[in-house]
Amino acid sequence: MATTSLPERIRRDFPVLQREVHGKPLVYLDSAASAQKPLAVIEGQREYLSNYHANIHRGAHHLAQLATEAYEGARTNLANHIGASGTEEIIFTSGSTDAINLVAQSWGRHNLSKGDVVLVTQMEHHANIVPWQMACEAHGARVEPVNVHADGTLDLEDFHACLETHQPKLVAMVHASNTLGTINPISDLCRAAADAGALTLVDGSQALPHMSIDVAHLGCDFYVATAHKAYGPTGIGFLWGKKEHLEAMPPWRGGGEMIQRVSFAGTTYNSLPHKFEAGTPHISGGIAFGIALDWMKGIGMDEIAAHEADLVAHAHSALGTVKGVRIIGTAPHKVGVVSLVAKGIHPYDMGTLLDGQGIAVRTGHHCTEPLMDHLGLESGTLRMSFAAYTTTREIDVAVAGLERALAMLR
Amino acid sequence: MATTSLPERIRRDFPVLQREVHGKPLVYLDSAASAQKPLAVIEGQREYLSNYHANIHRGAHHLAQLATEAYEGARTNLANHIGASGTEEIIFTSGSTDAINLVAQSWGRHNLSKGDVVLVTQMEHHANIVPWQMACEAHGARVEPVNVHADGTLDLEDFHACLETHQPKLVAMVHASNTLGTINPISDLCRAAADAGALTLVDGSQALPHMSIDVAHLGCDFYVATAHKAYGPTGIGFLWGKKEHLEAMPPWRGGGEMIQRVSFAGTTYNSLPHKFEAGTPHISGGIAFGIALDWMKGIGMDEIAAHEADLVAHAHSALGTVKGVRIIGTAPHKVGVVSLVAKGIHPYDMGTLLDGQGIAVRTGHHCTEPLMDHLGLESGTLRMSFAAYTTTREIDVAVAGLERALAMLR
Amino acid sequence: MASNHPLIESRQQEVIEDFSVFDDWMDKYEHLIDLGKDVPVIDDARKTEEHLIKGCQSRVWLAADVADDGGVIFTADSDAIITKGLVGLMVRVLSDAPAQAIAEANLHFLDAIGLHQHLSPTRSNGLASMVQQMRLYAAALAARQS
Amino acid sequence: MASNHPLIESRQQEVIEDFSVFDDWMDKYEHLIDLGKDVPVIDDARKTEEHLIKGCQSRVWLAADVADDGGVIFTADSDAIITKGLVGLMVRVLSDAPAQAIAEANLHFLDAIGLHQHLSPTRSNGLASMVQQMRLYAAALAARQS
Ligand SMILES: Cc1ncc(COP(=O)(O)O)c(C=O)c1O
Ligand SMILES: Cc1ncc(COP(=O)(O)O)c(C=O)c1O
Repeated sequence: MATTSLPERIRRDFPVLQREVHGKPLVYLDSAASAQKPLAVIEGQREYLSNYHANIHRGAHHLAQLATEAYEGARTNLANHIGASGTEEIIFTSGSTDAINLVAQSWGRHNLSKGDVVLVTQMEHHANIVPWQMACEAHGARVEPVNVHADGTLDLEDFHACLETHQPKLVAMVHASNTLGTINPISDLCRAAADAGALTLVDGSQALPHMSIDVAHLGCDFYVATAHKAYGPTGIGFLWGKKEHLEAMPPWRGGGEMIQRVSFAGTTYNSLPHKFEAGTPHISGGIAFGIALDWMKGIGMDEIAAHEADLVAHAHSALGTVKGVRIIGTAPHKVGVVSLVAKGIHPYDMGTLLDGQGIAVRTGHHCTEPLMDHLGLESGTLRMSFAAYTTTREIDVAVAGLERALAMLR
Repeated sequence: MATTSLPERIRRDFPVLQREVHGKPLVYLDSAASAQKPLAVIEGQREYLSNYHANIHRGAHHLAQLATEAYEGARTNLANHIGASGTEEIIFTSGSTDAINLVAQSWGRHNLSKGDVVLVTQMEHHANIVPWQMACEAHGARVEPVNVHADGTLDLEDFHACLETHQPKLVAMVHASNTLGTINPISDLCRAAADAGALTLVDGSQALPHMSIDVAHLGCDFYVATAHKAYGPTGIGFLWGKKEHLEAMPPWRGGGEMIQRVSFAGTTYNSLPHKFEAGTPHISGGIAFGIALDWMKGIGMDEIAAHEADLVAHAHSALGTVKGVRIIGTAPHKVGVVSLVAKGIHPYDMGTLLDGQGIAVRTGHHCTEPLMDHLGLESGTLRMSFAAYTTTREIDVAVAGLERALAMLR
Repeated sequence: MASNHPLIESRQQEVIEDFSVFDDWMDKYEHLIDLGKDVPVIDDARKTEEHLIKGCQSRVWLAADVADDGGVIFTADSDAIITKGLVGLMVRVLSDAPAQAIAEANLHFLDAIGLHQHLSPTRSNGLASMVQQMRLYAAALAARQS
Repeated sequence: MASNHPLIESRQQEVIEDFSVFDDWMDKYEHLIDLGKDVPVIDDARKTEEHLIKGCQSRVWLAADVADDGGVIFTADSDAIITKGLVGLMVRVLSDAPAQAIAEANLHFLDAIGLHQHLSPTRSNGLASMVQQMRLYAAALAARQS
């Protein structure tokens, strides 16, 4: 353990954290919506655009070689980071949403038919519900949700019952909930799903920034995440899939790069991962994503996870002293997410009054409306979310700010 | 007319143009594959990531407001740039390829059925062929190509004959060919297509960087382009569509942002443009795309077009003196693209030997294999492509380099 | 949008003056909260889907009626206090003015008091939607009157 | 990959020495073009799909046979001269070595002569594919021998 705290060591890497909002120092507690970017990522992207930008893969010239090496290097980096068996299992997408849609539409086409079930949980993000609803509607299948307990943990009994009752073709579930913070016991769930003959897709959007990930150990069939929540750029994410599944799936988007040969008589498709990567990719995004992974690795995922666990504990206890406030989501294992409501007060009002004090939080349903409905929170919650750069002092400032807000609103 | 040439005025805006490759000053003649980025774009993206990055639309806090304003400001900018009737007609996508797939899959679902025809031209990029092949295959429809003359112009007689014979549901055609440079007479073609009852989709990937575009004047139903060829970042592009069509089309990707209300009982979708924009968008890309449009506007599209016409004329005449070289694509109206072949010499060899001299060109089929087949150019061409920053001197250097390469290869 | 109706213009000047004493956002919000308390509240019976404004994170109901003197009377409510304050602010500026004047009003005061950022096309707060809805109501009433 | 078979190692040293005199890419390419002229050419009859290497912008055909002494004999051709030079370079280094040694060869010379960038996973040139195909042929031949 270093003697200086993690945020002390890294905060200067984040230019935005030096700024003020409404005349107050910015307190950024909205990292689950999108994390801020370290200089290495910002400068890496700039360096690319300033020095070796070119379209990749088919170019024979030097810049195209450099750009291709950097982009494909990021793929290798990512494959190693999540324990993929090879780079052909990594499909770059424009984010988690795009990745889930890819599976829902491509895998769904040959694997979902009338009466089939896709099992999800009640704590899924819309990105892991709506694509399945759309795919199921197209094929006469249906989506069924697994119950979530009032404390924000998954109802394991119901999970097993649902596997039994519905015999789902696929189980789509979140690794860590963006609203509750809950970390689900993914390897157990995947084992049970596999035993019941179902494939599994894990939405790792909130896990990638917070913990080390090993898809082999998790035992899932598909894993998706998005770079912008993990200190990387916007517009890029990935789908990891077991090679056998990806091989069997038809392409989803057509165009350049994903073909082997095009003619009006018939077109043949490229091998993995290119089959699923039509068109010019987000080259600078891929390269900067790789840099973000290096940045996280430089700190160590375990240290990040430990730091965030401390922050969550600190927030839980500080908020415990605020009258009328109730924390939503108190699972024993959480990522750096703390949702709360205050009796009789609209979360939007609290969020606005925190913003007036320079404190950025998110309010509303956090793209988890079914969860909010299930928990009876029709106005949603106020969510504070943390990252490696978040300090306990910031949480204290936010809690004090919240008390001031509540005083004004009561 | 300014007394200094356009490139003299702007080249210092492009950091990469100051670099060397293999010890020679870089001569970048691959702008049709991807244009280099001016400082304004690079710095604008950096400024965003350093100072006001946040996830957009649903955030109530200050950074989210700033980011939303900037991103939506880019949409307004783009709507104005291409003469859209409103911002709801602008759908941000990850590029042209993504945009064409959106139309092929979403519009195709309700509008293509057994026996229907989608008409394309023989000069289309794979991005404007393969998505239609895939959609047609799914619905029992078929893709038919319009003939292209040996000089690289579209066979207008065949175009009209095809409208008559095939009664296509939609005509998908390139505004300017990335391989031949040919600028198609889009407004005439759209009028004829409309008279024949067909919708039109125009692939403006190579037009956006080179000329002013007015979708109302063109008279098309859909228009797509990609930012990275127009001095903008990678990972972003757009679909413009007439509101009535976009309204009628079902969503394609499901997830956050594109919904109005999600529940397991049923989900309703958001209004335009959000209905088609699921998930966190490429925020920094959108903002930087807007800056790229401003940068082009600052120069003036007419000045860029005039400069490139000069470059093409210069290249045609300089190459005319090189023994054994044949220019592929000699349409009277061209964007800054010059393809060539040399008798008995593989384009890849020429490209490699140009690269050895620091000259970046592209060789191969340029994602237009059907065109290459049609023209009997099985090894493709060597393509030099120009942008606002390209100088006639660079073309001279490339032509001299080509002569040296040919001497070594013969 | 040419010059404003005198009533709307003078109300805007009043609001600008009121807000000019605040140099802190928290004070502005405090003032908005107070404004919310004075909103003429919409009848509970009218809190229906029809009167709900789309595009707000909180729920806002708004109705418009014509008084005997031809001025428009807005009534409103919201389940969020600051949103109610925002709607209260708009009601304060626009109520009682003739429909046509409301439809065409140049609401420069939002800029002056620093609330223009709340007009950005974000979907989190409903100020832009409120303003649009008030104009739509007014335009509809104006059309009916002419 | 431990130490190389002596034949492969000495050939690599030769190539490194040859290339060490060139400080310009154009000279390297000139040399590659010459190397292409010495490639033992594959029989026209074997220029089939089966012997075509995937992933090259130009077409490359490659075949591997075993000589009486057990060494592997590669024959090749390409419709592009520089690609033929690249394949010629590989043939020069690997031909005549035992199959197992080829399959396991550590081709450090590519780095030393600056061609490692041609090994990047781009699909424009086929060096990476050639190397892979030569290893696969060798591995298959080795398996057949044992
Ligand atoms: C004419 C044309 N259409 C479509 C595309 C595809 O654009 P993107 O790869 O950015 O999706 C390109 C560029 O490669 C092009 O030149
Ligand atoms: C759990 C979860 N899944 C999916 C997503 C969607 O990610 P993106 O919007 O980057 O596609 C998010 C973030 O919004 C998330 O938190």
